[in-house]
Amino acid sequence: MAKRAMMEVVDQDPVASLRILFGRLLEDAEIGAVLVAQHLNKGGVPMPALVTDPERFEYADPLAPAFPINAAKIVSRLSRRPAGETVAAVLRPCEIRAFIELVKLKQGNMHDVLLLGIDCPGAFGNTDYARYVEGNGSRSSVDFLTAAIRGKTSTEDGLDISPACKACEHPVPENADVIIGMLGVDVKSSLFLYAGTPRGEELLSKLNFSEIREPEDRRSAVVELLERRIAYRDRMFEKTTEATADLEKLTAYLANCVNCYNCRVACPVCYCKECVFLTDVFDHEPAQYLRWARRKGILKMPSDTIFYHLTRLAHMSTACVGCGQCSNACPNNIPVMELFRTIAACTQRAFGYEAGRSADDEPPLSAFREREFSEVTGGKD
Amino acid sequence: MKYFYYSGCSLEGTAAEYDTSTRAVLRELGAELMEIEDWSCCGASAAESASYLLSMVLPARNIALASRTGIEADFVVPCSACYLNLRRVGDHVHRDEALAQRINEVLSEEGLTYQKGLKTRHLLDVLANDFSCEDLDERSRRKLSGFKVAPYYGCQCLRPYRDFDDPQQPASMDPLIEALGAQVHPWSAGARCCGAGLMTTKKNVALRLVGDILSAARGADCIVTVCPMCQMNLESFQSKISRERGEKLDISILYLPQLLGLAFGIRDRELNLHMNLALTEPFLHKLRTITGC
Amino acid sequence: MSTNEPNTNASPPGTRGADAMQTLAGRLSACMQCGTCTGSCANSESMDITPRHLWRLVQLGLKDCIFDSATFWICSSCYYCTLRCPRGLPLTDAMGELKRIAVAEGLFRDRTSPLFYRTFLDTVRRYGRVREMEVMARYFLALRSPAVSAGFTPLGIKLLMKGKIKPRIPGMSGRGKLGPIYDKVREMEARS
Amino acid sequence: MKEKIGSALIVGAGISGIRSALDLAEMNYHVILIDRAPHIGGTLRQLDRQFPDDHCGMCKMLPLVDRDAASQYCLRKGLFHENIDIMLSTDLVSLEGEPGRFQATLRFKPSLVDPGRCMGCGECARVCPVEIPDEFNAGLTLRKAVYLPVPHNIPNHYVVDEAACIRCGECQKVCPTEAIDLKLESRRAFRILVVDDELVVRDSIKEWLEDEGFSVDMAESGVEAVEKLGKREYGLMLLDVKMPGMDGVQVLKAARDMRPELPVMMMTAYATVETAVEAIKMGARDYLMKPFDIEKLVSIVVQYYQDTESIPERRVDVGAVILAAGFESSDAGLVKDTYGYGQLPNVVTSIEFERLLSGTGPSQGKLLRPADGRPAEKIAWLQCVGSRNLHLNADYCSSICCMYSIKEALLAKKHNGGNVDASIFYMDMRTFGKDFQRYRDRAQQEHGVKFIRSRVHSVEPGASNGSLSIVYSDPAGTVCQEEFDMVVLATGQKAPRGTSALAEVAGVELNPWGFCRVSDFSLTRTSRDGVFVSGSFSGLRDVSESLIQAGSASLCASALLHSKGGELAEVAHERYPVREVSREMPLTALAVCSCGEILERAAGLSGIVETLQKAGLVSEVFRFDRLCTRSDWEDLRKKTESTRCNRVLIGACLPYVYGKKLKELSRSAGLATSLMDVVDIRTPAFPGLDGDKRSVSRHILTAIEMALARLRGVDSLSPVHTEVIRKALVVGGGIAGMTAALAIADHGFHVDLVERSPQLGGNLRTLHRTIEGSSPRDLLERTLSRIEKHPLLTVHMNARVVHSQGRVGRFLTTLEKEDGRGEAIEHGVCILATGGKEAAPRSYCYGDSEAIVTQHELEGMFREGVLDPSRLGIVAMIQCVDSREEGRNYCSRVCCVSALKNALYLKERNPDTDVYILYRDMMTYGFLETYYTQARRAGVIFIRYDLEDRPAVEVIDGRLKVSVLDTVLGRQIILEPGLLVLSTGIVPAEHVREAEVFGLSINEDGFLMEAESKWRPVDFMRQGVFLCGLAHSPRSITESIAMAEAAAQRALGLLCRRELPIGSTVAEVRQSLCSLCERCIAACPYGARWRNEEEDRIEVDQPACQGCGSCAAVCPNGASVILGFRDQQILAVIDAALEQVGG
Repeated sequence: MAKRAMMEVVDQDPVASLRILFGRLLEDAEIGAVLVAQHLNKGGVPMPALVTDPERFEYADPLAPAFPINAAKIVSRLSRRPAGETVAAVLRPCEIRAFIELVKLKQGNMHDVLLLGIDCPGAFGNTDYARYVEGNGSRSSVDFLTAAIRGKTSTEDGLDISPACKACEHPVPENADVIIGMLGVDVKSSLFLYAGTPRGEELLSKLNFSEIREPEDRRSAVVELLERRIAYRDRMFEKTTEATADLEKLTAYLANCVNCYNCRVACPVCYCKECVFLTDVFDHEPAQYLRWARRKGILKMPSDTIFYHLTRLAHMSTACVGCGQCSNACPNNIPVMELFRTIAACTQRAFGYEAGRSADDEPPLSAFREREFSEVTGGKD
Repeated sequence: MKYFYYSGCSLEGTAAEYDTSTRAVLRELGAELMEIEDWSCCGASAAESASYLLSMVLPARNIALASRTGIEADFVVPCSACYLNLRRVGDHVHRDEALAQRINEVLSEEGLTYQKGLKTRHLLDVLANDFSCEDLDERSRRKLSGFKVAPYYGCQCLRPYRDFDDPQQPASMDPLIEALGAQVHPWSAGARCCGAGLMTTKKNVALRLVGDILSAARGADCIVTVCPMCQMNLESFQSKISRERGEKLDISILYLPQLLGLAFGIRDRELNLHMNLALTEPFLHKLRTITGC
Repeated sequence: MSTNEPNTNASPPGTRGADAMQTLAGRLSACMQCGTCTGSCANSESMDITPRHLWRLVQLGLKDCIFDSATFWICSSCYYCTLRCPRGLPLTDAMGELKRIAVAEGLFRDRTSPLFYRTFLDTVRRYGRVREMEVMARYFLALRSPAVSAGFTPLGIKLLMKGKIKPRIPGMSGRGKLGPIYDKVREMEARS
Repeated sequence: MKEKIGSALIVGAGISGIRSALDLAEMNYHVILIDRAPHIGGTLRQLDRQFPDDHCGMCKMLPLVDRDAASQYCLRKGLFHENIDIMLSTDLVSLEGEPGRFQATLRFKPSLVDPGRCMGCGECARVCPVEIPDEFNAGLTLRKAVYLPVPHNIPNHYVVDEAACIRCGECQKVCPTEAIDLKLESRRAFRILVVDDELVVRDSIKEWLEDEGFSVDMAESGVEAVEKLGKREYGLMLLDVKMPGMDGVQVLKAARDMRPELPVMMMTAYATVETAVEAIKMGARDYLMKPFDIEKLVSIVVQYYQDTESIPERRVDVGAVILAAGFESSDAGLVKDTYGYGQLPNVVTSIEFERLLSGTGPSQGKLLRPADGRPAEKIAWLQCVGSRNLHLNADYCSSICCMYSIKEALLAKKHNGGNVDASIFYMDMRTFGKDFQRYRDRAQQEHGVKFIRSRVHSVEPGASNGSLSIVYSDPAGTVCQEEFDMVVLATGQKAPRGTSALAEVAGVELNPWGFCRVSDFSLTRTSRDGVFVSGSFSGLRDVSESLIQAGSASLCASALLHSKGGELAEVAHERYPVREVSREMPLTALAVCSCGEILERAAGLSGIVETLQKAGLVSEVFRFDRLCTRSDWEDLRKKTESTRCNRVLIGACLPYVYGKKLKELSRSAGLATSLMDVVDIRTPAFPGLDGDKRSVSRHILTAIEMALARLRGVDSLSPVHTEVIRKALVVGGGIAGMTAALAIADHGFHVDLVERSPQLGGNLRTLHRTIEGSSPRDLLERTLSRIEKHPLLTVHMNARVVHSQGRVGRFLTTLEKEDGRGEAIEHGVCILATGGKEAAPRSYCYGDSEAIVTQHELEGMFREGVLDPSRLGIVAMIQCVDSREEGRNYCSRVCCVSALKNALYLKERNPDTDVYILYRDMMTYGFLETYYTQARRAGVIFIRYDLEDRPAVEVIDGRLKVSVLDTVLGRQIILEPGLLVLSTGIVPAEHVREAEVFGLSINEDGFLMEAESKWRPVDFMRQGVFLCGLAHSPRSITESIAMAEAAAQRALGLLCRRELPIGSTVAEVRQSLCSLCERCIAACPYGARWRNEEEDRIEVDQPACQGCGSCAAVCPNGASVILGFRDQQILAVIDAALEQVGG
């Protein structure tokens, strides 16, 4: 049994090497299908695709600095009920963490999914990725990767990974079954694979990898990256807190919102079948709008914007994994991710909870504790 | 009011001033005291260690002597130890019928018969309950205003029999002291033990107890007592204790009737204050300003 | 029952005949060793074993240990323990009982107290009343300990000067009048 | 109104009384609940937190079925139930008649404040010049002479403390509703004769009493007194015992002849107390000790005055009576001399300490020393104050003090930055209840509470200012001195004042300690048929034990009512026709009460009403001057009968008062109660709130608008009812199971009783006799013969439950019989009485010698007569074998008593047998303490051992040697007993299977876990399933029986209904929104939700749902909805609160 393994990289191309690995999963490891990002039109954004034919990994590119969708929702759809076969899903850490949240909400199941997590150096926003690829067709995923794992994510033409990635303190998918490690590794010669669970261990054995020790530089590379990201994150928290300090500021912060609800659609953990904001609850009487308007003399339309965001914060901030898809999806560039992460940091701390950490943690509010929030109750429980 | 008066041995000897002052004060209050012909020692604490029966017979003999007179009156006993011994006979006989027979078998040697019925009372009980504060007030020729008096009860007039006062927080002396115009020293040592007979047999033990009491009395002008044993223990070793403790603990110790007598204006021939072993100069000075001599 | 010191002559209550110790144990059997007596006792610091310990020994019938101790001699009969015992046990009387047993059976190490009591009672027998001077003199004589009597000398002098000690014989008519009573008591106690 | 079949009287409205009342009310009996105090709640009104969770939770007692019949708010604040009439300040003065047909006379002590008029505005208290210590805060704070007895009550009326009142009349002047009448004339008419030979005494008493408004005559001698008695009528005579000439006793004799009804109060000095006591036997009412405490004297005189006033009496017919008169804390003053209570302000009683910790207490929950307000950082608890004390006729244990002291110590530790040092001085730590031992261990090991085994004899002032010094002797005999900031006296129980009078009235016997005596094998049957006892009136007990006993009492009462009434009161749930309005536009009728002129003046009420009408928010308006009067109410009733509106909102004062009235209105108007509401418009206009007319008016307008918004959005659909299968299943055929089965069957319902073994009886078969001397065998035979004969009982022997489905009211359970055959049983409720048994010893050489036996085995030997007690020599018993230490860390509660019982039996048979009991803490709680005393007196020798030095047992050549360290002597004691008896305790039966079948939890010791240890001791979280007996925790036969009765009572509360009504506030699932995340299932504290796998949806068990709203809070999808609290409705209410029409 192997817990840690080194995979040789062929032709100095880790992407190509991974494609071979995915093929072997289907052939040698009793995996029914592999879910992995693929370029469907050449040069376009890679999208998750479910592959069952070992020959069809030719455009698979899980290392591309693109993140058009958080695939947690897709994995949940694949695992809500038993499918009869195991699916291996190649995911970024934030996707895995979001999936774990969904599992807790009974929206998915870990049994029939094998999670392959990749070390994540970050990704561009949708528009930036398009510019990155278009600007210079020769730029490959491998070029970005080799620079990024050395700490350089920005390009000479001023592109950089998204703020969500810059503030992400989970670049390593510790809770995957198998982790594909690149930090602290020379990715042009080898990739470091290690098992996070007994199932992962089993898989590595099936693939006949042999046990090695952890690459020497890995730990320090991770620590260094984390330091940078946490510093960025804390600056972001500070800035956002200031920018949303009162209701007036918050209103200004969200002023550009058009109630398109894209952020909610893009959010991997927003799992309601039907959003309450689409129901009759917000179907107000015309006279009601006028009464509201009269109270302050002015009423933003469409109304209920702040209420919408606050409701989402109330419902989902404890499950927020900070993937940044909300900001990615916003047509008006509202820093939604910054707001969510800032609030989520508070709410998750309040419950001693970390979204996506483990499927065994009980989500806040579902466990009734008699003593909590003594700072709110004034110590009287 | 008539009482059988049982003075006990101490009042014939070392506590003569207690005897004379008691007689004088009760006379002033209009009480008549009847002597018990041929009375004998109550046995003190010694009889108990020799023989239970003897410890019952000795006090019972005195009660038998009194009941022989056919007069019905209460016993008044100034000495707490005597009081307890006499009081106990009635209690034990009450609980054990056979005991009365055994006692009488012994007493028949002298032709005496012990009978239940006569009530044994401590002098303090009589002073506090048979006379009203108005009586005391009326008889007081001068007020002892300005005097702070620490009432010391000791043990055996309070315990184990709760005849007239609370056994741990006694207060029966308070109205008497106040009726004389004096002030009660607030302390909690009034019912503590002075060491009693241990002063003879285990002196160091007793000295510690006395020291604590004297120390608690600081701020008072005098301590009043209602028992010769307490009086002796409190007054006799003040300088020794002061030396050992390194603090000045001398204080005047008076018998309660002596204090009453001072207010009543009873002459010193009967109060015999000169017999007290502990009378401090400041106390005497204060006394002179009141009596005017 | 035995202790790990095999020399004890104690036997468990209930197996012996009418014995004073056993009667006493019976009177104290309701004791639950709460320790109120010890806490209340003005003299417990001067005792070699505490009252609570003493009553436990009585319950268990460990007579040797009891009379090895001077605890009951140090009792000054203030009756606090009796008053406060939550079980209402006659503890002060029990101290007296122990003194009595000690005297009767000669079970004492320190003879000062028994001697004093004996001297006292002799005086009573002789005169009917107590002559303090004589009690003291005879007591110190019997004690043969000049150190102790010296401790009392200043007091004696003080008392003399105050006229409190008189050579007068106490006023009972007829010397030794209580003799028959003493004898009768002794006779009756020997009988039972 | 429904017809009430059968009615019960409950005396005492503490928690036991409330529990019994609710039990009977839930079965639809009519209940009259009286209390002599002006409030309900008894002692618990002062206690914020209970062990073991250090919380309150009293509301968990509120009905779970037919919730709408009762109030739904904090039970410490008040209680309302449509079947309960609560009468406060009321005494039972006579009880005549037969069981099932009693005539009770109740006397109501009128207050000078008319509760019908008082709205609790507090103006009177504001002007009252008197300040005296407040009983609610145990005297630690001050209150006025006109005051609220419990500050947090709902509704809350002021009362006048007549003893403290100086009759200045200020309150009467300012009362806006003219609710106060001080009745000064009637006081003046009360004439008192004071007889004393001492002028000073006469004069001062006269002065004090005249100050109180009474008329006083004086007599200086007995002769003069008699003369005066002949001439004039007196209300009271105060009489000195000792007077020259004709003394007090002689005067009393004369007075008894002349005026037998005249109350006489003796006055005495300490010395003549005996005479005074004699005088009481001759007819004097009481005596007062000189020197007088003025306050006490006055309050007693006022008491007499109130008694003789013309007091309204009411005669009621009741079928059964439950006495729940509670207890009284032992008077700490009795021990003031040693513990300094009353003199040293930092010495407090446990109740005072509870108040100190309370947020509504004197320091708002900060732990400060009463003397100087400095933080109390070092606190000592002294146990057994007033208990286990023969001097106070208290040869009993008060049962709860050990636990509450630990609780208080733990609570204290949370204060003052966690810097509190807590020491508990005790003799035996009596942790005999379920999980108590662990609670103690946690306190000691995790929280550092110090436990010192020593009884402290006195508390004295310490060296520094305000500190207290304690001298105690430690177990080793060393006398220690320690200083504390505060000392808490764990005061025990005492029979409440007036107990003997109540017992006389009710015709019940008292036990030697003045508590109610109960019959053999019952905690609740008194010496008078039809009169039952509940709660601490028969001895102090903690909350859960009180509730169990209360359940047992109500079961007994209900059995009696049932047997007399022929049929169990049946809830024909009110099904009066109501209008179907769900398709109508919401139209609201508003009824406003202007409280005379006040609201018009203070807020311009008509303006408010106009505004609302203009805005179209109300369709019809009814105005009233005083809606609290019967005539105005009738008027409203008539108006609502003919209104076209489909909502009614009442604007008035005291909305809580309207619960019952709204039902009445609902019936006559044909509108569902949920379509009606009451809003408080009176409070904003209370004097002293300093609002100007504009702001008062705005307050009222907002309040009405919010209520209107809520009413508009109300769901008018009536919920579905579930039909009940009116049969019970009882699992376990021991005494608990048999008792429960019989209790239910006696009420006319069929019961299936399932027993695993081939015979009924359980542990009863192995017991010889109880410590009280009764025979378990007789009990068994009696019970078996009743079971055999009962037509409604089916017994399934050699059977086990293997499967169960369904929910409250409708279960289908499968039994597996001996031969493997299955049988399905339908039932509406289930009681688990799966029992327990004596644990098999694992230590002390058990099995190595025939002379080592367990207590049970010893009893067996007695029963078989195979043991000759005359030849035993020495018998040793070891307590706590394998228990009260990890592995089995609980007290089995019965072993100490068994040991005492067997030891006493041995001593009785042969006094020469030496019996040694080796123990850790003697758990002789309650009146069992007296057997401990008896055993000590009988010469049983008790040797305490510590876990670190446990006894050693050896078997050498067949002979036993037991060595143990005597902790007092500090030396080893060696015994060579002929018989060694091990007290091994009780272990639960193997009931994992049963727990699984019914979806129940098991605690770490294997006992079944109740819904809530304190407030729902016989319920499970799973509704409709109950537990009793050893399956819950170790207990005695009698306690098991009581618990079985309590469980049967809970089950009958369901069975007595044909269908289960559902509360108007209940959860629903909007399936179209539900994402099936199941967070609501985890969040539901009542287990009322489950996932229907077949239809893939979340279901709500509506009869079990309590409408708490946890599911709605946790559901992010908005799919969980609480009826009456829909999103839209709440948003509309919020809007109404924030904006105003025209504002």
